Amino acid sequence: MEDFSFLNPGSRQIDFDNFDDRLLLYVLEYEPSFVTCISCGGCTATCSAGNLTNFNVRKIGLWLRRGETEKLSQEIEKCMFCGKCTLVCPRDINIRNVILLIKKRISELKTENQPV
Amino acid sequence: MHSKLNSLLKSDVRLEEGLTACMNCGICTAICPAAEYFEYDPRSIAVTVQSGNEEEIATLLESDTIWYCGQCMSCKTRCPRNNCPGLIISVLRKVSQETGAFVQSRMGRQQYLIVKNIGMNILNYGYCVHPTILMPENHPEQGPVWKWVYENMGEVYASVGANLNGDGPGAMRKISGADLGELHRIFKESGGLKFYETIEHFSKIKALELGFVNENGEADMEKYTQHLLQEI
Amino acid sequence: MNRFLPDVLIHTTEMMKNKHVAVIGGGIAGMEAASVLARQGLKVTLVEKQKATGGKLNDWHHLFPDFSSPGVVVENLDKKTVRAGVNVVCHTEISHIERNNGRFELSDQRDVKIFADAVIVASGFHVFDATLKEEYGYGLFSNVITSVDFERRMKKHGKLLTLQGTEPRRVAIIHCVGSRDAKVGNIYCSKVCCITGIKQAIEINKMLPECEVFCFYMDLRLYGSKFDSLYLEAQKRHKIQFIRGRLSEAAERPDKSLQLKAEDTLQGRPLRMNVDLVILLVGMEPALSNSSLMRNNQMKPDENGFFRSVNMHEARNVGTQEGIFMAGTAICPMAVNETLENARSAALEVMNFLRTDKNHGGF
Amino acid sequence: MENFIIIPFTVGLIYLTLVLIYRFVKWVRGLSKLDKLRLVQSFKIRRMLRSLKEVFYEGLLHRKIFRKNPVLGYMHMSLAFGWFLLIVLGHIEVMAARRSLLVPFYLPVFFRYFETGTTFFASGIFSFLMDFFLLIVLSGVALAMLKRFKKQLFGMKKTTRLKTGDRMALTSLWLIFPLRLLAEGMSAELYGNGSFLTSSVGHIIGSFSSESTNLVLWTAYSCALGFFFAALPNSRYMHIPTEVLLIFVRNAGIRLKKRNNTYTDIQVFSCSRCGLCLDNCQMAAAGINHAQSVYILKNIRNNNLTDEQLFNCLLCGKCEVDCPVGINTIDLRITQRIESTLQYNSSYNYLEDLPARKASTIYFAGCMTHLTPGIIASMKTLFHMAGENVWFMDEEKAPCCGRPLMLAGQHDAASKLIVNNTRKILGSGAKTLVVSCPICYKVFREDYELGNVEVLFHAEYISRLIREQIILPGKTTTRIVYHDPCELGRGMGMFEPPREVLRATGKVIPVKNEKQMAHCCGGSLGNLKISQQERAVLRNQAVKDYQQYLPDVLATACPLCKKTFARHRGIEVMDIAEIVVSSIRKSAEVVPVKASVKEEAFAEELV
Repeated sequence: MEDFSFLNPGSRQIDFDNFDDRLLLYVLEYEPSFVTCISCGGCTATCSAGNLTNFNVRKIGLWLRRGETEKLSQEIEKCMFCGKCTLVCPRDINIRNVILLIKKRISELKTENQPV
Repeated sequence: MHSKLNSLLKSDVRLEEGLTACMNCGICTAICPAAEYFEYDPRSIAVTVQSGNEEEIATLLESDTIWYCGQCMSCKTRCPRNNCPGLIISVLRKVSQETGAFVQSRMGRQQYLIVKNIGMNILNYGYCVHPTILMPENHPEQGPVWKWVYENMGEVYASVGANLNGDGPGAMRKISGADLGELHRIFKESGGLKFYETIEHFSKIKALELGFVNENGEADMEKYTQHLLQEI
Repeated sequence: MNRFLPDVLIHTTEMMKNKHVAVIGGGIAGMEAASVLARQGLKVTLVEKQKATGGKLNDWHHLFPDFSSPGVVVENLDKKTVRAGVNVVCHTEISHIERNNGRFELSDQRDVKIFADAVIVASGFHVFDATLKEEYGYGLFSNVITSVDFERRMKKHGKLLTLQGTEPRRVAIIHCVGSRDAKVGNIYCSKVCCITGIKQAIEINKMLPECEVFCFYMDLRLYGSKFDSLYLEAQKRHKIQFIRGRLSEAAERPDKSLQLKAEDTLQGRPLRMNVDLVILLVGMEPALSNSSLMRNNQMKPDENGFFRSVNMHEARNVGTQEGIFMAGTAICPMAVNETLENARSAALEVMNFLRTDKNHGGF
Repeated sequence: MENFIIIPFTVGLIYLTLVLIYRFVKWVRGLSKLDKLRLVQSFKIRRMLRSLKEVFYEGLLHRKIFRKNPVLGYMHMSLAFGWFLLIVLGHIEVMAARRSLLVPFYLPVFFRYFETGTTFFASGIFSFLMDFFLLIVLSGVALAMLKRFKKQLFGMKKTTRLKTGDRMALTSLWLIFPLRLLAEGMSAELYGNGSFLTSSVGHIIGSFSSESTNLVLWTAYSCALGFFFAALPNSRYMHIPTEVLLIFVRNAGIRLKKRNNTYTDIQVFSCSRCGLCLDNCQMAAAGINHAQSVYILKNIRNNNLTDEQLFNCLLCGKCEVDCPVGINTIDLRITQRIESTLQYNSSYNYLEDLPARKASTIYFAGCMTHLTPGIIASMKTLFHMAGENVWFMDEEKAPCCGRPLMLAGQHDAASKLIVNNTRKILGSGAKTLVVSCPICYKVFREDYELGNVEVLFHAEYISRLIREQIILPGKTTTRIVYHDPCELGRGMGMFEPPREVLRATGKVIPVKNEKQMAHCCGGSLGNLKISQQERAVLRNQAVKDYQQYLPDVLATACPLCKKTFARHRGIEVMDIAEIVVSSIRKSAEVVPVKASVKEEAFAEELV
């Protein structure tokens, strides 16, 4: 098709067919309990960091599952690791370990000079 | 909860039509063409209006978000609860215009441009959009081809059988003075002109606020318009 | 004849008329099963630990989804049991079932003995103890109550007030308390809480039109007929607000109102709200007496602690011990109408069993 | 003379000496300047004597192991102390025989081979003693062999798995003394220089006696020794020399740092892999058998530690209690976690806006306590009764204390929180900081620099209130079992104040597993890998143990322990603060002593 240079902001749809699942697969391998999340938001509501800033644990999990790694790698720095999320999770997900694994993998990807 | 903005919204019959009971299924966002490209989510707009949270509604009225809707009404066809976010947005827009909240957002301020262009086109030419006023430099979204169309307007329209600016019948024909006068009276009676005035009124206040003042101490709407064009 | 009584299409033989069935639990499941069996000519003893039959329904104010009176249901069932000639024994809690030569011997702490050819366990359920969710403050904060407390208060006083005696202006109803929560060990859904919450929300709105009511849910599980239309009505007519997000904790403020923290998961933002009253929709747990009933025989619990059926599709009422059947919420959480249906099907299973039981000369 | 038999022994010994010198010098040089200074300053007679005493008690007699299990203690003692005495006495014997203080280094080892039947002063007594100590060492060897196959006899449920290097060293070690016995027996038969043991053995094997057999046996003995010395640096027996160094270095006041240094190496090499830590570790009950301290130490040494192991530990500290070498397993593991998570980013700019408020006392509930509002309510009641002007620092906006980050190794991140909280605390002008969570307590005490602010655990605070009769709890007959939280008990050594408080309210039942040996509830924040199901196993085990004592209530002083035990449902769990408050309510007279004046002000403050 001829390029008419129309303004196109680009689709913001979640593209399920092409998403970056490197982090997700890594987390699932070492913390399989993550698979049972039902996005109830209990973690976010109780979160000490979320109480102080717009940090959202549930969204961290959601972004992980959708491969939105870039957003995630910045947001996750706000976590204070207090463990309340793990204590309220109705699905017994080891959320602290999920966070630790994400941090670990991100730092590994960074040192391997791979885009995060 | 029952306060000003809520009652303003509720006084519009379209809200009753557009919002029965939303259960957050998200099908409206899924079908919405605008949601694919913009930070725009008809579901969350419907939820905000349903919650009746005055503060959040006020934020909504002052935001860009309500101006992304293309009023295609696809949402109406899909909603399992017979809601129509498109109509909710119409009401929000109207309240935003009436209360002057629209000048607080970039997209909202463009209402002034629309009144000045499309609005006045109707009264002056009898057409919403008339090819002669769509200057290529103002409409980059039309692509480079538009410049060529604009410059060869006579030939292009003649070749498709239109009667551009001509007397007698045919598409794009010149509308007679009597018809325009009638259109003007309709606008006056129906409140359309008043509506234009309201938008102009709040836009002038905003122009003053932004420091666009002419030598008489009045709002310099020329500069404001230039500002709006740059904002796009 | 009561027009609600179903006709069970089983031919009752003279032989069967000598059979004796014991039904443990005088709640609605037990009453219904007992009356159906007795009406077919069997000898039936219904054993209830409380002073009267009716079970938990005696405490309920209104039933969902039609706001009908549980009292009427209990009254009708009482009439049916009396008319059918069921032998009702109250103040007796069976703690022991033993099987000897194909017959059952039921006994309680005081050595009351009942002999039976078949047993129906209709021991019902146990209401989740909300103090186990300490972060919700039940038992700690005066204006945190459970859905059961709500029913009792409404039945007793007909109105809903805070502990300070004022009308609440804002009420939060919390779904899934003690259900779908691995932290209290209950991973199953109690099934009736969602609709109970909606029913109670509507009742509050009817009573106190100015009061805002918020339901905090994870999923809305409105499986029953007319349940979803009640949900629609709650939104449309009663302006009940539904917030998708699980309550994480409640804190009591000096004025005894409560500050709630949840995430509005649809907006993706933390949400903080002050309410005057919190209602916890407590789930159903296996009855406490289950374990003692299971101890002396082959009855086994399922993965949630309720009585295990030999087949959850085709023989839901049939227990793992031959001759012992279950009815109602002893099997799993269920609503009133389901419980009654389930009780009737239990009665049918018992009659089938007694008819074909070779040990007893059945055919 | 066939002098060549000393060659394997000599070569092994020289190699070992060189390796030891190299390593010791490297380790000492690797210490920080300050630590080196500490070491130099520790060269004082009294300190040296103290260290030598410790070497004697722990390195030779193995006193700690004795206390744990006498048979195991005897095994270690007979090997170490017996061998030590053989060496010392051997030297004296040779000195007596040669009438000289200077004797060739190899001679005491091969004395019976070279000294064929000469008599000297007290030679009979010497040979008797040498035989006696050889017998003791041999009994130790026999027990060690038995332990490999029947560990239960030694009170051990588990024993460590061996690596090739260890296996070689172990085999040669086991061979040394039986070979010595045979060689000395043969020499005794040939030259008559033995005593009761060697002579008897000589008689038994007398039919094979010949000069050449003798030579072969002594060569084999020398080889076993040489082989053992050569294998030692790369086996767990490196712990023998390293432990001596560790004792001196530790007594010089040198401690583990947040980052790896050579003191870490000294600790790692001091581990004898005796496996005592395995028995104390509760995680085996949950089927976690790869992450115990002994394996961590081994893997640090072999440079193959995985995060899966490193983070699968409750950090409860029970392994540290019984470590015969006194290795700081917990600090060591945290150091490794710090090393492992160095690259992780954190950013807490959002904390800076939090306000501080003027108050004389601060209450910091901590994140976990927000999920146990019963504790908060009780603390508020107590503050109210004490009439304190309290700032509830984390009531609305709750920054974390930083300890959970530290437990996860993210030390830099934790420091950011600490800096921020410190500013708020000092900004309030408070004199006292009260905490009700042991996790917070530990970090406030150990890692914050709060100047004159006194950090009190709520147990201390409450017991002070009771002593000053500001609150008057009513004593009941309630049977209370107190569960020591790990971070408070083993972590901070606080065992008495909570018990003191509880004694004022009811009957505290002593239990077998308490104080240093208290269970972990299983809920620890130290472990990032353990699943909830595995945690439940640990919790149930602890509750089952406590239930034997038929308590009316299980008391604890940690919100996390409370939350964890409450999930069990089979036992009533209360925090000490709740118990005290409920006992006051039960007792007839409720006397809010100083409260009346400040009551309203306080109520406002808590808003």
